[in-house]
Amino acid sequence: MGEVLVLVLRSRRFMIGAVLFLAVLCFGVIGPQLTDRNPFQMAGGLFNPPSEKNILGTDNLGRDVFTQLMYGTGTSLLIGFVAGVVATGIGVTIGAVAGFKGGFVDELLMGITNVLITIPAIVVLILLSIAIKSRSATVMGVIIGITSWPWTARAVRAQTSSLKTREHVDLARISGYTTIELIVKEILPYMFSYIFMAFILQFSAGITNEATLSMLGLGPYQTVSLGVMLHWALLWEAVRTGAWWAFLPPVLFLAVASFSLMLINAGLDEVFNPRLRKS
Amino acid sequence: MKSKFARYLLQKFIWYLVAFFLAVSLNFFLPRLIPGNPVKVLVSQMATGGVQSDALARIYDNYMREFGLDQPMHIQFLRYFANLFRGDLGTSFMLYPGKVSNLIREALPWTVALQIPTILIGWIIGNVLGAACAYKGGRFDAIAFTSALAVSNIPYYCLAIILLYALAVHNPVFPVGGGYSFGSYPELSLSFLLDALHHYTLPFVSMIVVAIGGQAIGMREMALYELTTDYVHYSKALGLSDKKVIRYVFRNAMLPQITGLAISFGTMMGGALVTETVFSYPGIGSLLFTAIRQTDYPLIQGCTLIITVAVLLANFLVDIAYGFIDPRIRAAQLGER
Amino acid sequence: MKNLLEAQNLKAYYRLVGGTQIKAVDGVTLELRPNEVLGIAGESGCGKSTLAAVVSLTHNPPLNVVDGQVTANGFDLLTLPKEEARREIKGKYISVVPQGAMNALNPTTRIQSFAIDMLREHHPEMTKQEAINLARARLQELSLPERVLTSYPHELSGGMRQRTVIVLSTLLNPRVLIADEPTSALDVSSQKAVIRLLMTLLDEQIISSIAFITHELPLLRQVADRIAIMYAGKLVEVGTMEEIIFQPQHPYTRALMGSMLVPERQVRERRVEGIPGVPPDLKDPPAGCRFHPRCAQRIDWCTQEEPPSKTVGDRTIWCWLMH
Amino acid sequence: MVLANALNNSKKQRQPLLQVENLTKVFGSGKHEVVAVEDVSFEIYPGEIISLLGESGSGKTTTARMILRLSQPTRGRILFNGRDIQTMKGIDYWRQVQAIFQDPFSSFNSFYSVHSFLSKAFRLKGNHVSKAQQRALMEESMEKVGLNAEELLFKRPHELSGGQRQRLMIARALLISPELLIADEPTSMIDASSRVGILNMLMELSRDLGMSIMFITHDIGLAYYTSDRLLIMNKGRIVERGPSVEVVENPTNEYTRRLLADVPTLSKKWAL
Repeated sequence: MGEVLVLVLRSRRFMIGAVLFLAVLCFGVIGPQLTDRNPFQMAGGLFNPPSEKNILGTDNLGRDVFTQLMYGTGTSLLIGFVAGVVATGIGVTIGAVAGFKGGFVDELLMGITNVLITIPAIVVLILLSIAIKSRSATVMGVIIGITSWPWTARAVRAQTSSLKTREHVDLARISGYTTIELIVKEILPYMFSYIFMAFILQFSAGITNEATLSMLGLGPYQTVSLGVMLHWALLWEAVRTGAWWAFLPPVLFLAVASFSLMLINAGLDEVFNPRLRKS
Repeated sequence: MKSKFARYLLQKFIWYLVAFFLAVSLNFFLPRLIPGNPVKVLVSQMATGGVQSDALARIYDNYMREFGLDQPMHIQFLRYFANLFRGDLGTSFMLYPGKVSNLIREALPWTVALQIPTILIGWIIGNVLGAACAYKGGRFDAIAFTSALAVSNIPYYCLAIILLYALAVHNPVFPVGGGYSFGSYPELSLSFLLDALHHYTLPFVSMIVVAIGGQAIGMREMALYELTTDYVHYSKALGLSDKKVIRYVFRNAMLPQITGLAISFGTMMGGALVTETVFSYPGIGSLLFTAIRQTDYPLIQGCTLIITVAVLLANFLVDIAYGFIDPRIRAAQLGER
Repeated sequence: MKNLLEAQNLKAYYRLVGGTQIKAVDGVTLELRPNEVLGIAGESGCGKSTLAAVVSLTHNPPLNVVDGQVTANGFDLLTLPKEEARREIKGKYISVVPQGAMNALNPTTRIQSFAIDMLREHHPEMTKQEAINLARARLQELSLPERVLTSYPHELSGGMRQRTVIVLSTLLNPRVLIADEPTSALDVSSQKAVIRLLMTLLDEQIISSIAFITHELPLLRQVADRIAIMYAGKLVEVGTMEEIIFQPQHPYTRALMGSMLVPERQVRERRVEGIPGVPPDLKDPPAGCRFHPRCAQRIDWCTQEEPPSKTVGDRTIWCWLMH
Repeated sequence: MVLANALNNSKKQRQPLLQVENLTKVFGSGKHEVVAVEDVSFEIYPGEIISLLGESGSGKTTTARMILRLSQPTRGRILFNGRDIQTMKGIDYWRQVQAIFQDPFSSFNSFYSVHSFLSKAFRLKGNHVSKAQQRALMEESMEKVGLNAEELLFKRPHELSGGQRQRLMIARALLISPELLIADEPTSMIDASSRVGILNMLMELSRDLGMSIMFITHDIGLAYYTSDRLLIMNKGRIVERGPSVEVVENPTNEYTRRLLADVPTLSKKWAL
């Protein structure tokens, strides 16, 4: 494990990604604790450009953009995180059970998974969001999570069904291990790196999915997120009126948050799949 | 062999039919989870908009009939299906009594014209770039791969917003939005086409850059894998030139990428819809955006349905193409092995 | 007649991350003579496959040749420019049957399109039809079914795929064929068919000599004219098949022969013994004779200095007991 | 080999340890149906070493997996000491029937040390073995297979050679000391020089502990060297059976004859 850590820390992609992500994380989590401003409070005129009073100006209702950005980043990260946990959790569970059990259980679970893969997730997301009226950030994270697990499930299933033929699994079975023990102790450890990477990807996808939904007007209720900020900017024509401070910061933070997670993932991939590392 | 392939086709067809049925069911049931009577909610909204009360009553009756909310659920569902096959997607709330199918028919060509070329061209360029990364390695790979990672993971609309601001608002090189200039009318004339193309450029560029990045990453990984396979070593050992070997590698790495093409249709959709709204492009995305803002359920459902159908159709076609192209896949799918 | 292929004091090391080296082949001098099957045998990790890779110019980093010479057909192979080696040597003078030839064929093309590519690469003037005709004639000559040409690799059985690879490798009548464990994944009946094919290629003079790398000495008893035994990156004994199989002299060769399990009376009537211990770590091989830690007959010299070679007739031995 | 003869003579009077009756295994269904094992019957007597010999795809591994209860027979039954094994509790059965697998690399979970690999065996003993006793037993069994416990007990699998791993597998079996050991190609991935040592060790264990061993192998040399009796399997059926010497020296079945003719030996050279 130590060697792996050294390799990970040596990866430039991973380190840059980690530093960027930590910066965004601090901004969104610690930032709101340090300010006494409220993201919904009037703090100046409409679409005021950046000034000393409002570092990033104000939005269409005169609210402070910088404060919104801090709160919004926090909310977006929370939604992404919840979505990542939910999607990875469901995906790993379904994939591991299908791959391990095989036979009818496998065919049933994979049938469902494959159908869900072909139906575009955004459609289900839109329909679900419409159906669930008051969506808190956490609920949104869950909604996003339960629509994005199928790819993880499919990959975990493939790996499980190949790992389960390894002889140490048979050996554990004839040592009296139960099915759950076999999956948890003999199979999942081999997928740990993969599962972690899948989580990172789902985390990133969760952030961008939130933004997509929010921009369409299906964002979290009574909270500000990066997507919600962009929705307002879109609705009130911030771009066309040239109020760059109202849309560039959330765009930038959205991009940096998802890109940094991607870098982390690419760095881990180099370490765990050394085939990709060219000698 | 022939009949086996036919069976494969049939199998796939049935498979997609099931997916379609499921999607339609989701489309039907999910909005019905909303507590209360949506028609009542809607009509009360219209009331605050100042519509006459006897007109409201008529509208209310019409919707109750159309939705069949007085009927039991399974009858509603059957009726929904029956209407669907007649091409009747119901009546829009916000543009009453406009038919949803007509609204979609107007918007669809714009979306198709924007998305199909983006996906296909992005796919081709992305694959070439990805293969080049894998083969060349070194500095070229490091730079190209990292850039691809960067662009492919910012959502489409982020780039769209930046481009819109930079090239339409700040430096007005391109129009700020719409599918064509205000005042002109869709027709088959050169001036209109040029005008449409002018409006087309920014949305197209903002999407294709991201599409290229995504495909390049997938292709690079596949090609790197292929480069380490036994047949590459063997071919080289027998003195085949790099040019020939690369052709094998590229071809084989390309095959899984066809699935990548199918995936793009589904995953691109969300981002592409928002891109349309950023540019006020008169496609399905903008229509959906407005529909959601107006809580126009029939229209929302119409949009989500057409998106689903489009994605399923694209996936189906790709699946068939794949079965034709790769003998390994065909063999595996036919259970020959 | 001149030797077809010669390795002189060849050293090939794997360079690992961090700078350590695995001395996989460490000073091997060996020649392949015309019209012979040379068996190269030893246990896993002894360097036999590395040797095969280097002399067939199929080695890739992190494996590097650090010293020595390989000569063939008047060329110094290790200094020959890559492009020239590709045109003049590979597939044409030296050809290979790879280890695990099961996956050696491009899974998505028919066999004939590879045959065409291979032939036209070396004979650009040849038309596709001529190439196919040539390949078909060769299959007939070797009594293999013609349908192979229009098949995809996955449509052939393991044994047939292996024989197909051998036919493709020898389409250009190379003088030297280097076969690295060509039968290790096959059932015994397929193995025999592969051996029969190789012998036919020799009889028909399609190829002149084979270097046959394997860990199975009973198999070399069937096919080899001479056998070279490797241990821990070095040769320990080279001689004719009869000498090595029936009168092995090096303690390692003797122990190895003694541990062979064949279905014959003598195996059941005595207790067969293995060799205690394990082969050395080639990152840091032992001083002196590399076999000394496991050798029952070692003398003081063995632990200190490398044994020089001693040649009597066709047999060469690297062992202090012979001096 | 006196022992083998003695065994053969006394077989008639002794109860078989394991009886396999009309065992059949079918994979898939409909058109994709594959009969991997078809109507296989045989028995193993206490203290006996037999080999189930066949080429890849002959059904030998499937048979072994059914005996180990890693796979359900489609038809037929397996009796252990006269009892249908399906009616026994898994733990009770596996305490008496154990296995050594082919691949010394994939037999080890690379996340756990040698110590935790061996301690798994104690599950089958119930929970009455104290930690200190466990440790002592592990050391003892490692010593028996020629491994240094001091040095190896807390190593990870990737620090061990293939031969060491296979010896550990035997040490594990010793801890359980089953009445029947199924050895599925136990040496096929091990070099010749270590192979014989491991086989000799297994044969000694059988002799000293009265443990029956069934080798599952494609290696006729191995089967001939180790076994009292051979069962030759081809395409899911047992085509020939009998004492090793008889089968190898006077094969009666056409398939066995061809198989023996195709195996390279030292004394005869093939006519090609």
